[in-house]
Amino acid sequence: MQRVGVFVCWCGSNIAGTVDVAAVAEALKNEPGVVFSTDYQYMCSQAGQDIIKNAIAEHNLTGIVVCSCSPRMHEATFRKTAAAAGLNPYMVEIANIREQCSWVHKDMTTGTEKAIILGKAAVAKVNLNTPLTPGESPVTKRALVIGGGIAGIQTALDIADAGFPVDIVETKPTIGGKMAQLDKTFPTLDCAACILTPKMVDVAQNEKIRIFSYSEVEEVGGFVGNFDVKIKKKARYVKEDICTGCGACVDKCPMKKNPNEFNLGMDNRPAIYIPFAQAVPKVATIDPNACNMLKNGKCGLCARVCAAGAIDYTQKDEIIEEKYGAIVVATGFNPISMEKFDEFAYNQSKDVITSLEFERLTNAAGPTAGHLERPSDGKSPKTIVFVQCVGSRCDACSEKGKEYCSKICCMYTAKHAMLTRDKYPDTDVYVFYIDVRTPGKNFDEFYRRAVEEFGVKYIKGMVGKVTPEGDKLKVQASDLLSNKQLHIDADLVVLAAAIEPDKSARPLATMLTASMDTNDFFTEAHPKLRPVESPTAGVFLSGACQGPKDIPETVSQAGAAASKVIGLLAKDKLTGNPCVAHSNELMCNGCSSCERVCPYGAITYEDKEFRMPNRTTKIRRVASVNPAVCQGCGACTVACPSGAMDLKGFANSQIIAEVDAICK
Amino acid sequence: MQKITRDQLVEKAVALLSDGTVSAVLGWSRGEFDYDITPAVFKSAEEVKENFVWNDFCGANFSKYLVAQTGKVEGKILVFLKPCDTYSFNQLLTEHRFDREKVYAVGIPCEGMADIAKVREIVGDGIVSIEDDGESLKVSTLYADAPVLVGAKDVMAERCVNCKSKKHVAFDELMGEDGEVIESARFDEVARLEAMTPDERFLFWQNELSRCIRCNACRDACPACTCEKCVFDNPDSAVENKAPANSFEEKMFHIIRAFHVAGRCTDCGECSRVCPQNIPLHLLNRKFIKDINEFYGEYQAGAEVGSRAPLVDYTTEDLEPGEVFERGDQDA
Amino acid sequence: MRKCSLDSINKIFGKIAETNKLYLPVDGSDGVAVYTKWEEGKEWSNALNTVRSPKDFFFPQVENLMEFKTSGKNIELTDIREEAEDFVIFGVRACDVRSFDILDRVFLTDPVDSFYASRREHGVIVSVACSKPSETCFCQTFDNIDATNPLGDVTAWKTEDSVYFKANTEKGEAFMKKIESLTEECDDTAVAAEKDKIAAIMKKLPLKDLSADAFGGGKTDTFFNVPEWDELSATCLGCGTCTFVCPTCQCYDIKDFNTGNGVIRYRCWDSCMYSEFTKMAHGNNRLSQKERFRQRFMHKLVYYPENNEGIFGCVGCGRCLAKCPISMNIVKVMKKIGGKVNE
Amino acid sequence: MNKNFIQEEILRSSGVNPKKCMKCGKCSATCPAYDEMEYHPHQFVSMVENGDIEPLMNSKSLYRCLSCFACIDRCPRSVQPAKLVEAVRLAVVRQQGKNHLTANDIPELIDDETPQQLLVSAFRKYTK
Amino acid sequence: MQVKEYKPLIVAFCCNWCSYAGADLAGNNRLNYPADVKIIRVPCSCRVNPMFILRAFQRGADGVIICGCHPGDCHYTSGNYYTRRRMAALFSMLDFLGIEKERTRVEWVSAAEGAKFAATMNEFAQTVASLGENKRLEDLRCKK
Repeated sequence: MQRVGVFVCWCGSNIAGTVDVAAVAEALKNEPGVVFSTDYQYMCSQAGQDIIKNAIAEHNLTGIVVCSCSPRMHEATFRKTAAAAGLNPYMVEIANIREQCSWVHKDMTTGTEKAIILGKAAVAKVNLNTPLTPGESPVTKRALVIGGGIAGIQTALDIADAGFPVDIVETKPTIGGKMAQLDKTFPTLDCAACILTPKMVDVAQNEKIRIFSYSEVEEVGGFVGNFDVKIKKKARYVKEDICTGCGACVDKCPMKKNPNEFNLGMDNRPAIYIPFAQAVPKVATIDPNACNMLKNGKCGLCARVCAAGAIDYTQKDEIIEEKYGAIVVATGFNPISMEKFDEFAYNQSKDVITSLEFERLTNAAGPTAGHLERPSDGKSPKTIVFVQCVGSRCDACSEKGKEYCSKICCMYTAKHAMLTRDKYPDTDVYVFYIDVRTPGKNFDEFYRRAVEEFGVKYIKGMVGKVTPEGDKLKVQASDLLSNKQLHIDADLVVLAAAIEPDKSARPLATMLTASMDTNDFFTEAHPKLRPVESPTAGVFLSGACQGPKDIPETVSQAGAAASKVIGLLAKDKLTGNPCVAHSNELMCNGCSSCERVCPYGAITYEDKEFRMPNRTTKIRRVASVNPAVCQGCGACTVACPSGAMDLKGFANSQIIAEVDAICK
Repeated sequence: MQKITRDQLVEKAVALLSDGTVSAVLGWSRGEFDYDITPAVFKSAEEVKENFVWNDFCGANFSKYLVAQTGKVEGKILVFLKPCDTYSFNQLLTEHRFDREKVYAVGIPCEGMADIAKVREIVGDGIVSIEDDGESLKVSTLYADAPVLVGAKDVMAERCVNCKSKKHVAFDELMGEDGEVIESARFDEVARLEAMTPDERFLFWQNELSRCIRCNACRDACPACTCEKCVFDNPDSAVENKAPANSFEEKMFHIIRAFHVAGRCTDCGECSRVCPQNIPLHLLNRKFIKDINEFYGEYQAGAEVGSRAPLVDYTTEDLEPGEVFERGDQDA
Repeated sequence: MRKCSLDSINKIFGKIAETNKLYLPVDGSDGVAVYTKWEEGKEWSNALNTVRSPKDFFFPQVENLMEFKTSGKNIELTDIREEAEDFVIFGVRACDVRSFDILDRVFLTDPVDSFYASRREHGVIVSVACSKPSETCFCQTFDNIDATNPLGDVTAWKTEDSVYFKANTEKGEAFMKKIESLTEECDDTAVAAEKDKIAAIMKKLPLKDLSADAFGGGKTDTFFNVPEWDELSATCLGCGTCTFVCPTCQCYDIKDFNTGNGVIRYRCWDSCMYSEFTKMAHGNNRLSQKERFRQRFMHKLVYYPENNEGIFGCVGCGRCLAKCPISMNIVKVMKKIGGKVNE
Repeated sequence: MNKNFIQEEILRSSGVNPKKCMKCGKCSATCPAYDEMEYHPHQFVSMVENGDIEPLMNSKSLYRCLSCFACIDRCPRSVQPAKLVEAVRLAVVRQQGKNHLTANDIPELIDDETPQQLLVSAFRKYTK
Repeated sequence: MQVKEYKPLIVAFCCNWCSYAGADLAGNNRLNYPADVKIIRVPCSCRVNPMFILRAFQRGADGVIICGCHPGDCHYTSGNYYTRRRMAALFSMLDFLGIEKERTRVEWVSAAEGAKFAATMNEFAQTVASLGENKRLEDLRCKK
């Protein structure tokens, strides 16, 4: 029989407000096995934990039940507390009387009744708990970073700095990501290229870092410390190690009219191309959909002009298999499609553009060499309307936009408006805003400068519709503060499009078995306390794949993710989750049902000799579980007809005890 | 009713025993009457010659015995398998329940077995002898002056009337001709129950299952129930009991048992044959088979060795548990 | 001796049912006779016997013994015994009547099983002679079972058109009193004729020559280690059918059921064929199916007579012959190891 | 009639939750009848939310809304201002006790300023 | 005498990764659902053995709901696919025995779907309440 201690947490008034905690503690005193029961304001506080530790020593407890918040919140905390007091951490059970009780029920009687039942269920379970010891597995000391934007670059550099090898996988021909497309960065207005490209060079030159550009992750197997990853290196038809990036092929290529992705299709590039001057690796890539040689076997001009002989039309996709100890996801973001926003006439007029397009239009390396020209006729716009929150902050059921605030638009719009007024003072610049959100160091000052020093006209209100008429864009908008409807003849309309996670994130999440929210942003293991870890062990998050972020935030998160990876790779061995399946060999039939449902291949069979009646023996085939590979889902336990397979920590008997306690 | 004769089988068994191919024979042994046949392990040609029997009451499926007997017998064991038995044989091999190398399987044709209860219904009690003249059974009783002739088809067991296959899916040697898989009407009764209202179905099963005495004959005869330790015998399983204490336990036993063999049951019908209380237990298994066929595509357990049972398999497009009933509603 | 016409038998049932619960074999939906509580519309089955024996009424498969509740260190016991009501079991065959004698020797000797005793006290057994015994019948093998003249509180004979009654005990007399107005006094000519008719059939039964003489008390060593047990038990499935349909099997297990609001202590039939039978702290004492199989037959044929003045623990009802999934049964065992058939 | 009661009735009959409004003004920006209206669509939303309903009911511009539903289509928060306008109109009608209309009643109600749309929707509503 | 209002007892098995987190989120957002819904945490919906479901009914539950990650989102990649097959088969069998099909349900609730969790529980509780007490899979011994 266990000696169980029960600790009921008030969580201030979070629990105590709707649950009579003293009554819960009192009621649970009479449960079988319970020898001690108490309540306290904050069990998770040091003082609360001390109460638990003292009770364990004083009452010689063999198991504890904490009635508190969700186990997803503080189970780990209380397990540590128990361990510190010499109790096996798996002798702790949590009754979730906050999220699943006090917070959802308003009435004290109801809340208290339910809390008592949940407490009884936890006591019933802990009575059947057994001490568990985690198994150990080795760690492959190499990290994989998926995505080569600023997030991936920074993470890789930081990990490499600590001495661990890192591979970066980037789908584009070059690393650099969105930041490489930007002109200036807020709030300091330094040139994006000037601060990013040196980092890209660092990556290229770092001996610990390998870049797999133009590559994708194909398959992920294994588990924390021991991931097996297949990376597909797409054929670029140029030998990466030989190409010098001289650009002769790019100049000579006759197939020049292909939309230039780097400039968002606002100009063209040849079939063989280097995305931009500072690309890393600075290697040409042939677009197989545009190259006449690859499509029709005619041309071959680039091969002829290549002094290094780097062109290889026969190149094939290559699969690279590598083992990693940790994986960092840095797949970044994209602006959402403006297709559905008919009211802004994005599809009707070339002069309605997104902010990222505006960024390229003002970039010295962009399609207009940095001159602000209207895409339609190349004229200088005299009146520019910026529209904020296009597709951000929409209703949850909106088909057009996203529910969240995209976070970076307020600041880049202020930047665009300010820079326009700075370079072209005779331009009228209107910014329609709902709220201006500037929580960041020097952010609000930046926005105020745009208004006060640069004379940007900020109007509280929204654009209702944009109608192209002649060479003008008729903008109809509301000015809420003066309670007027405005009609502006604009030359250029710039839409601050919401941002969304890259489309590659969802399939990747499936491969990684990492969870995502409904917007396809990766979920953190804990929104506050573990913001750079995914709930899947060994998978870390860096940058906008986790949520909208600006550059400083991305870089700091990248560093944080790197430090978590370093912490993991620095270990020689990992202790696993001890809540794994195990087979009772005496009952096992060896029927293979469990093996067939195991997603991890954790179950193998062996022939074992068993003693039978009357000093005879029999050899039978029985299952055995590899605890390092088993993740503890329990699929096998139900597949097993004899009940030989059970799950530690969630045993049949434990769950049944909970059912019984709840259904009393 | 049977096309192959006892003498042919005895000859085969004696030959295989004599040339050392096998050291034991799993066969049917003569009883007190013509119908009470006991499965037996024959160790010598003499025993076979004396006691081996083959007639219309040799229904027992020997596959399950191989699990225990292959471990006990030195050398190979000869087993005679009717077509339906071969499915169980394969299913047990799929589940690695016996060593194929230790078995010499002889497939024998089967024209369907008789059900003594059906015979009794026609001729009454006091059966002293039954002779098979091919088309009909000649039954003598204590109370009739002359033997009564009953048509073989009229007394055929339900599972044989709805025979799913005359084809042997496993054997080392085949005696007689092999048959074909049959399009049987075996799901008709399930469909009839499905068409009832839930209340009617509840009453139907309440009436049937209330007769259960938990003798475990269904489980112990079932070739899919070969667990080293059945959950219903395991005091730690929380469902163990030696008697159905009430109607809940009656239902639970049969639901769990059917669920445990779902996707593995070959529909051999042993459960219903052995039930002393005549509960149509095979209907529960057939319900699972019918559902699985409809939800996930046709699947016959034991048709081949190594196939993946539907409940340990999946596709990403499977129907949702809730859709099971939408489908049913459309049917109705 | 009194009689009534077969047509008016339902009136007699109605009369008894006024004051007592009356159980008798009635054909079920599947055509098989089951002891059923009589009510208007239920007809007495013509079947020879039921699958489940009338033992169930005195020793039910599941029986709650008591309830208890614990709170902290306190335990609170509740006696949940229901005082048995008076009831009548009608239509019991000679073999099954004998089974009560066998059960009585177990349950009514010290310490008396008060649950069983109470039911025995309240139950009236009306036996009926077997006009049409089956080929599986072998009650003649055992002394003092007379299918022509069964025991019980009242004996009945059913002929083509009438039912005859004779009281054997005080309870029987009371029963006769109750139905007096519906029956008429008669002599025993018809009954004697019926007895002769049955006796003639009994002589034709295929198992008429089966003898139990080789068995009995003191024969443990003779039979315990005979090699035939291996062969006989080789294909035993280990199910409990034989024990559960047997009118004399009396083993039970006592179990606790935690309802969540207390514990119900109940007993339920157990079977010596089960692997968990009489499992003890050290494990099971009969590990192989052969041992379990042997136990059952040794108990019926040797152990029981040894402790009960030579009375065998089998009544020859033939239920196990009919119901064993592999048709292995006590007759086959007796013939195999008992040596010769009685000449 | 009690102010809160009217507010509740309007919210219930329109099914609109004005609390969802983030006060961006896109409804007013998109409204073709904006200049005709005394109270603009975004004001409708905020005034109903504040229980400030009498001025709306008394406003002549109540019938200037064309029920074109542009505001409903464009609102990023799915607030549906036009449904509120419709609900306020209904509240006015209710207060006047006029809850039934036959086709014969219509001609005399028509004046040049009444939008067609209103007539159609009124007819649909009061002839059930 | 006042008649005690009938409140169905509902056992909800929630997978640790999605649905349990969804339930937590419902709590975070203070979304109400009946207190008669009691949650049991399991690592994955595929941990739910049919025996647990029957056990709950035996012990007095009126409805049992199993919540897991959406198909394709299982933390263990395929656990919920097995759940889907097992429960489809089991529920169909319960229905075959005449047990009200509305008493059992499988619902996919992600960690982000706190609102769906609460709505599902409200709706399920209502459905089960409208069926009344579980009579067809009850164990009278447990109903005192």
